[in-house]
Amino acid sequence: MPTEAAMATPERDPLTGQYTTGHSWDGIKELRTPIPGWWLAVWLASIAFTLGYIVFNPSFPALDGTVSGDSSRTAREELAKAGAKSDATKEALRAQIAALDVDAIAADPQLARFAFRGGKAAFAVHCAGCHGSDAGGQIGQFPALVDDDWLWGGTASQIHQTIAYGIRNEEADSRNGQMPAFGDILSDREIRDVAAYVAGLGDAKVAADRRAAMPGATVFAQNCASCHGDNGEGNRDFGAPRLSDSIWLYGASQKAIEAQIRNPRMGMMPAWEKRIGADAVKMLAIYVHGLGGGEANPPPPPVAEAAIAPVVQP
Amino acid sequence: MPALPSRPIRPRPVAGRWRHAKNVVMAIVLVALFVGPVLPWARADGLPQRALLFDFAGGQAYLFGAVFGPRDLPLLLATLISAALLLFLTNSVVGRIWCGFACPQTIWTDLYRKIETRVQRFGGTGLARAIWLLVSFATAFAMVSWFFEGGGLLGDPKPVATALLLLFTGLTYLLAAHAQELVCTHMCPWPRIQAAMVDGDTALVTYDERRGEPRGALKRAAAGGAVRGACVDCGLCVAVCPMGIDIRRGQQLACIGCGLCADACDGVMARTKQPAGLIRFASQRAMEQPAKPAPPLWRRPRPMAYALLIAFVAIGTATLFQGRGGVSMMVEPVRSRGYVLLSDGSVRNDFTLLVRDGRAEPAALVVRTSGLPGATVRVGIGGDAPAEDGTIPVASGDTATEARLLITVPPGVAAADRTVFSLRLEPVGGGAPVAETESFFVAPPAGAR
Amino acid sequence: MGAFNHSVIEKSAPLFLLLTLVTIAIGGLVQIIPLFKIESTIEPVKGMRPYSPLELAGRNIYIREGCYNCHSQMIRPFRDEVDRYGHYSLAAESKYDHPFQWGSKRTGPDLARVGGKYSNAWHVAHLKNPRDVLPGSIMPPYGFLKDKPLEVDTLGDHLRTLRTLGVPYSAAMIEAAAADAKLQAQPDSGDADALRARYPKAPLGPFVEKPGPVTEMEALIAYLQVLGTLAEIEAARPEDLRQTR
Amino acid sequence: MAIATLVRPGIQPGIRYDNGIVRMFVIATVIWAIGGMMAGVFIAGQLAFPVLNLSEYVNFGRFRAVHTSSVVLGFAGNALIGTSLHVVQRTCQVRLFGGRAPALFVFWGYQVTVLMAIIGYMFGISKAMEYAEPEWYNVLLLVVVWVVYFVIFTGTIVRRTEPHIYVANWFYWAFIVTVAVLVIVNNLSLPVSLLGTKSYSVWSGVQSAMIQWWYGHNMVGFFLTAGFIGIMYYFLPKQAGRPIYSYRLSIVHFWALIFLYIWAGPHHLHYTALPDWTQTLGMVFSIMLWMPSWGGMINGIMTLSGAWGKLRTDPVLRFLVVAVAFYGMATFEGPLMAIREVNALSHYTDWTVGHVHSGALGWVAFMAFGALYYLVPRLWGRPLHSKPMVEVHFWLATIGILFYITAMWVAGISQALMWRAYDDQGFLQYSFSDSVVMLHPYYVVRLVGGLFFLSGMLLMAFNLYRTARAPMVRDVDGALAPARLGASA
Repeated sequence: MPTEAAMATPERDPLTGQYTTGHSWDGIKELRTPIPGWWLAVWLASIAFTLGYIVFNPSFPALDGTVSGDSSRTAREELAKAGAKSDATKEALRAQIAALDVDAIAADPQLARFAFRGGKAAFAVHCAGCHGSDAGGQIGQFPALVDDDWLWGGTASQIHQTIAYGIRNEEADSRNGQMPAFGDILSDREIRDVAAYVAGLGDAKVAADRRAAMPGATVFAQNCASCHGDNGEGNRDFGAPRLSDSIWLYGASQKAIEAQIRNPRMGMMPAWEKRIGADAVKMLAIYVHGLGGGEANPPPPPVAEAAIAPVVQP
Repeated sequence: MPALPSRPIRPRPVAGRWRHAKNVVMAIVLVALFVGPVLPWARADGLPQRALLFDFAGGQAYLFGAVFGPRDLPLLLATLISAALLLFLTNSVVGRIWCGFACPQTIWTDLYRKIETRVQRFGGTGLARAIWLLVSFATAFAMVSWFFEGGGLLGDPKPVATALLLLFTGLTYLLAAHAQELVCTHMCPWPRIQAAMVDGDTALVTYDERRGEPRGALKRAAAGGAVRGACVDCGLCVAVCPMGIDIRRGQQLACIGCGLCADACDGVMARTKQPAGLIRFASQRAMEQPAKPAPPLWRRPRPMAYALLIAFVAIGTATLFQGRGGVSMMVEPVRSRGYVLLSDGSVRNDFTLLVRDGRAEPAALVVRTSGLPGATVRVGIGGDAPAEDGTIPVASGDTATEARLLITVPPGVAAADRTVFSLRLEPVGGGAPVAETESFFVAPPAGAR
Repeated sequence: MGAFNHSVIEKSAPLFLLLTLVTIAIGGLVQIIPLFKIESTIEPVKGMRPYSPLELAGRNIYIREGCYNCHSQMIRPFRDEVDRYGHYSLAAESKYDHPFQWGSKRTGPDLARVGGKYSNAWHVAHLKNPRDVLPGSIMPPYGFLKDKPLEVDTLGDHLRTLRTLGVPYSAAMIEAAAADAKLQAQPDSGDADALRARYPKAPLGPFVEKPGPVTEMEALIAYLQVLGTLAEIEAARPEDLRQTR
Repeated sequence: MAIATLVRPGIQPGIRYDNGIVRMFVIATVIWAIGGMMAGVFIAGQLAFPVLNLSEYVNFGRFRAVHTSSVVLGFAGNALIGTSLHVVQRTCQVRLFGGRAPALFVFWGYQVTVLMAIIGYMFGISKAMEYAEPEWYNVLLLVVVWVVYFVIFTGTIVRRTEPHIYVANWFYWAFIVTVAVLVIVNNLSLPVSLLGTKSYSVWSGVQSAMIQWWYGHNMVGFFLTAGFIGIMYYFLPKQAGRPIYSYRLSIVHFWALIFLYIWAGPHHLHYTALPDWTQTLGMVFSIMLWMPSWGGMINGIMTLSGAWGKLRTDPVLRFLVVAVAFYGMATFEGPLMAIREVNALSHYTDWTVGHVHSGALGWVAFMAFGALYYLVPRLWGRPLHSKPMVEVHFWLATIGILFYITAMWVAGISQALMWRAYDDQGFLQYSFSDSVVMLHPYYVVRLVGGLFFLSGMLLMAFNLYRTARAPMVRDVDGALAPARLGASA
């Protein structure tokens, strides 16, 4: 057997002046060039950086769950700190919202814009569960808030009132209004008749005189008109829906209307002000009002700020 | 003799046309670096009053009269691709002149060596180091100033900017005062790619071996009467080389193609009354076939292909950004809401409207539709209820005005499930539309209530 | 120096192999094993439960279609992500995910808390043709899921497999798996309260307009609608959300 | 044994290397490259033009894994196995251990594994773990194949006649061993039934994430890096005709690389629900990995330093040197992106995609192309059909990479800026779909880049095909190439 020394015959590379290791693999040789100093220096620097970094940041774990480094320097802790900081910048606008009432907020474009965005965020958290994240409601369950049909009033302050104190709950300021179950009061036939009459109320194809001649007309005048109005225009004081429009929360079919007359379903809403605070409710009111169906506020808004005139197409 | 030079390399100063060219480029780069951040430009209140600012944190770039935002980054893409192709192009024609003349690493190393040479007679290395550090700091300050107002020190310094200032100071010092040519030989990947992009037709700094060899001192040759090449073996080409190589050994990894050895050699040739150009930019083909006149360097398929690609990218970008000067709009249906049934039976669709006004003087606009008879259009800005009087005030630059667009059609008009319609933006006072787009209107299925 | 010593290693194949194995083993062992041992790795948050059979089936469709290629399920603790997607994701929320679906690329938005964000009808329309709902979307259409009946009979086996791996499914859950899947899609067809008792907060159907035999589309929507809705993060104490002590 | 053969270039007289199996892997490499890159161009097209999602079987969601598996396992894997079997024979001066049968098993077993996997994806059979999508039965087959491969390689090394193991083999060996460990641990799963395809991973949640990225990152680290460094350490000095620059650097950077790489996985999980201590380790080890990675680049580049003039005329060397340059760039960008603050910006965006492709196209593919251009003329014993065609391939490929990487980089920055942009009132400025719409031009440019790269690669395939079909001369070892494979290739 040849010895190691015999096999390793270092040669000198004429180009670099370095010696080879003396081995050759399929003709490939290796030089004994020293490791570049800068390479080693940068590598050691990166190791030094590491040692410094892991002292200040959570790194190696012990089995009891503690880690070396400062565990408050975690992403979650940083977010909590940053969150507090960014809130401070919004404080001024928030203070104004706290100080003003809804109509005043709506009249100030900058404030209204801020409230709208804030209300949108609050809506996603507190309201979307029932009214849907798009405020589109759910047929047969919860009213849509994007349309122009308002059971309790559609101005910003009316909406604010509804959100703040809720509907049919124990609060003193709650919106209230009850419809009797007419299944105990009217006969089946009367219910059928009045339902047919109600279904025709919003139908433009049914002429007024023909409607007046319907058998349900009398039943309606005697039992329903006191709350829903002579022509079914509704009454927002009691949350009595308008029956002459196209929007039917609990269904527009004869069957659905009969069911509603016989044993009415009536929505409930919690009072939100004490749950989420007055500011959030104001912002929610601005948001809901701005969704597209909101009705004009009592004081006419200042002219020439944002928004646009209705442009009717030819 | 080992090929690797001993460090640090202290190249001897040299005069000549390539040296002159290097000085000019250095001056341009330095002036651009330091003057760029202080060029004033009048802008609206609250905006930087500077001609050039790349506000990375704010996501905006200010270039004289123009403001660019994230949506304009295709411009950056086109710039990057064109720059790289231009580099490819110059590379295929004359080799690594980027490395030799324009690369900041070369320029700053050159500058630091100039400083070292100049101050040697005053205080030696100590003084040189102090000045280097000062220059490093100034360089870093200027660099940071391109991205942050105040360069990380002045005004309202951000911690990031200050950290970058320190980092760049240190890096500049390390790279230009210490690492110097090692960056090019060991660290930078770009020279490999550049080196791989040359071919037999590329004009590189080359020693004319046929003419130069056998080299030897003038005197000895004259005495001996032997056949002698043009090279007098004075070693000046090696002494002036910033990379410490001997160009007479042929193509080498370290050569950055700066031409200083050609300058040195031309000087010697002039003194020895021989024709210049023993070391010169020349292609392999020209060296091997000196008799045959070489065609112009660029008249080859590859440079032409690169030029063509650059033109293609430029035209493509111009087309893409043709509308940038005008108004652009984007309309998106509000996500989870198909349609809204209103109490009178009419149907409303809600959209998000984004308007960007790139005109010099943005003016209020009105939204109009066609394809939806009787449609009513309402626009709400931000949180305002979309029912008030006014127009769409459009912000300039990249800031898009986001509006809520509510379109209502009377009962029975939009019978189909989907109606395609077009939207136009027109000046409030009337006039030709400035932007147009299409969307679709969703209505309840026929008969549904 | 080192070079000399190294010749010992490079001349011995077994030694070289052994040293290589040891060298590559250290990092993984130090990083992986403590994750199983340290309790604070997974926050003690209430509300997490195994997926209902229908949700699990939907998750398997999510996996099959490669949704992870474009959608993450991991909200990072940044202001913008929390504003856009909701509370940052917790380790606890994926503890029953075999395997995790955190993703690595957002060609589409994060889905960690997409549950309840859109209506079922929106999901149907969006899956059928994303560009009907979002004109700029580049998502592929998944209308074919609507025509594919869901394989419900084997769901019990799936639950049993997961129970072997430590997911707390009870024998009753495994027994009722197929029935539960149908029930969740059509809650009117049986005792939905019992389903909700087994799987609290399970999103109930109908997920499509006219439910018939359960389809893959319905399963996928059930899965999407439950994503991120289970953990009661608001109720958690701040110290519970800390992973490091 | 003759001392002379060990110090003299060339091989021991009388050794007949098993070239047939290498030839088969070379052919497979080219075929998988075609398939995999076509798939890549196709899915790039889908992202630019969603109408290309033609049916459920080729939807982006399913087809993306077809692309990644066929380029990583198919193209790169075959290149690795093929070159390793070529290199280990020559640097150990022995024939392959075990003879022809096990090698053939590895070849066909491997092709079937990968093919079965990608067909499975199209039918929805996937574990949905990135780069580990194949289901349990597929993994079982892969593991068996891999063990046989390991035995062949190890056996060959054990039987070597050169006392020292060559540095290329260190890297190949570490690649084979580590990939086996990674694949087995990450793919542990329980099938629902032995007759069905579906299985559930043993790991769940945060542990599943950690193990997956420990696997995923080290598939990059050992499959696409260590293995390809092995390729570099043989083909680069062979083609340049120069000795390796520094034996000492080889030692240090080898051990540092394989030790440090393993730790870097958690940098794929920055700011996730993975505990912060793990993320910290992932970040700092990535930074410490920078120099060991560059050790390979320096050794490669400086090895070429004496052969620089050849770059003008040798297109094969060009591929090798640019590969090393891209390796340097990618391994600088990698540690940079592993820094948490940078990662906050880059993660989830196309920047990552660009980074991966600067490694995959620039380093892996270029290195493989260089090796193929080196191998085919020698294995088939015929001169390369056309050098100008190699030139054109090189130019097409570089332009392709340029378009691809710049587009993805700018796209990634744009996404990150738009996602985190707030308006003056502190609300998010852009919706997510804004950021999707914005991507379109970048995706088109990326598609163009991909087409450039693919067309260059097709040119290579044609060139190699014509080479193999040309009249026969002698192969590199002086032996006549077998006519059968040569003719059928």
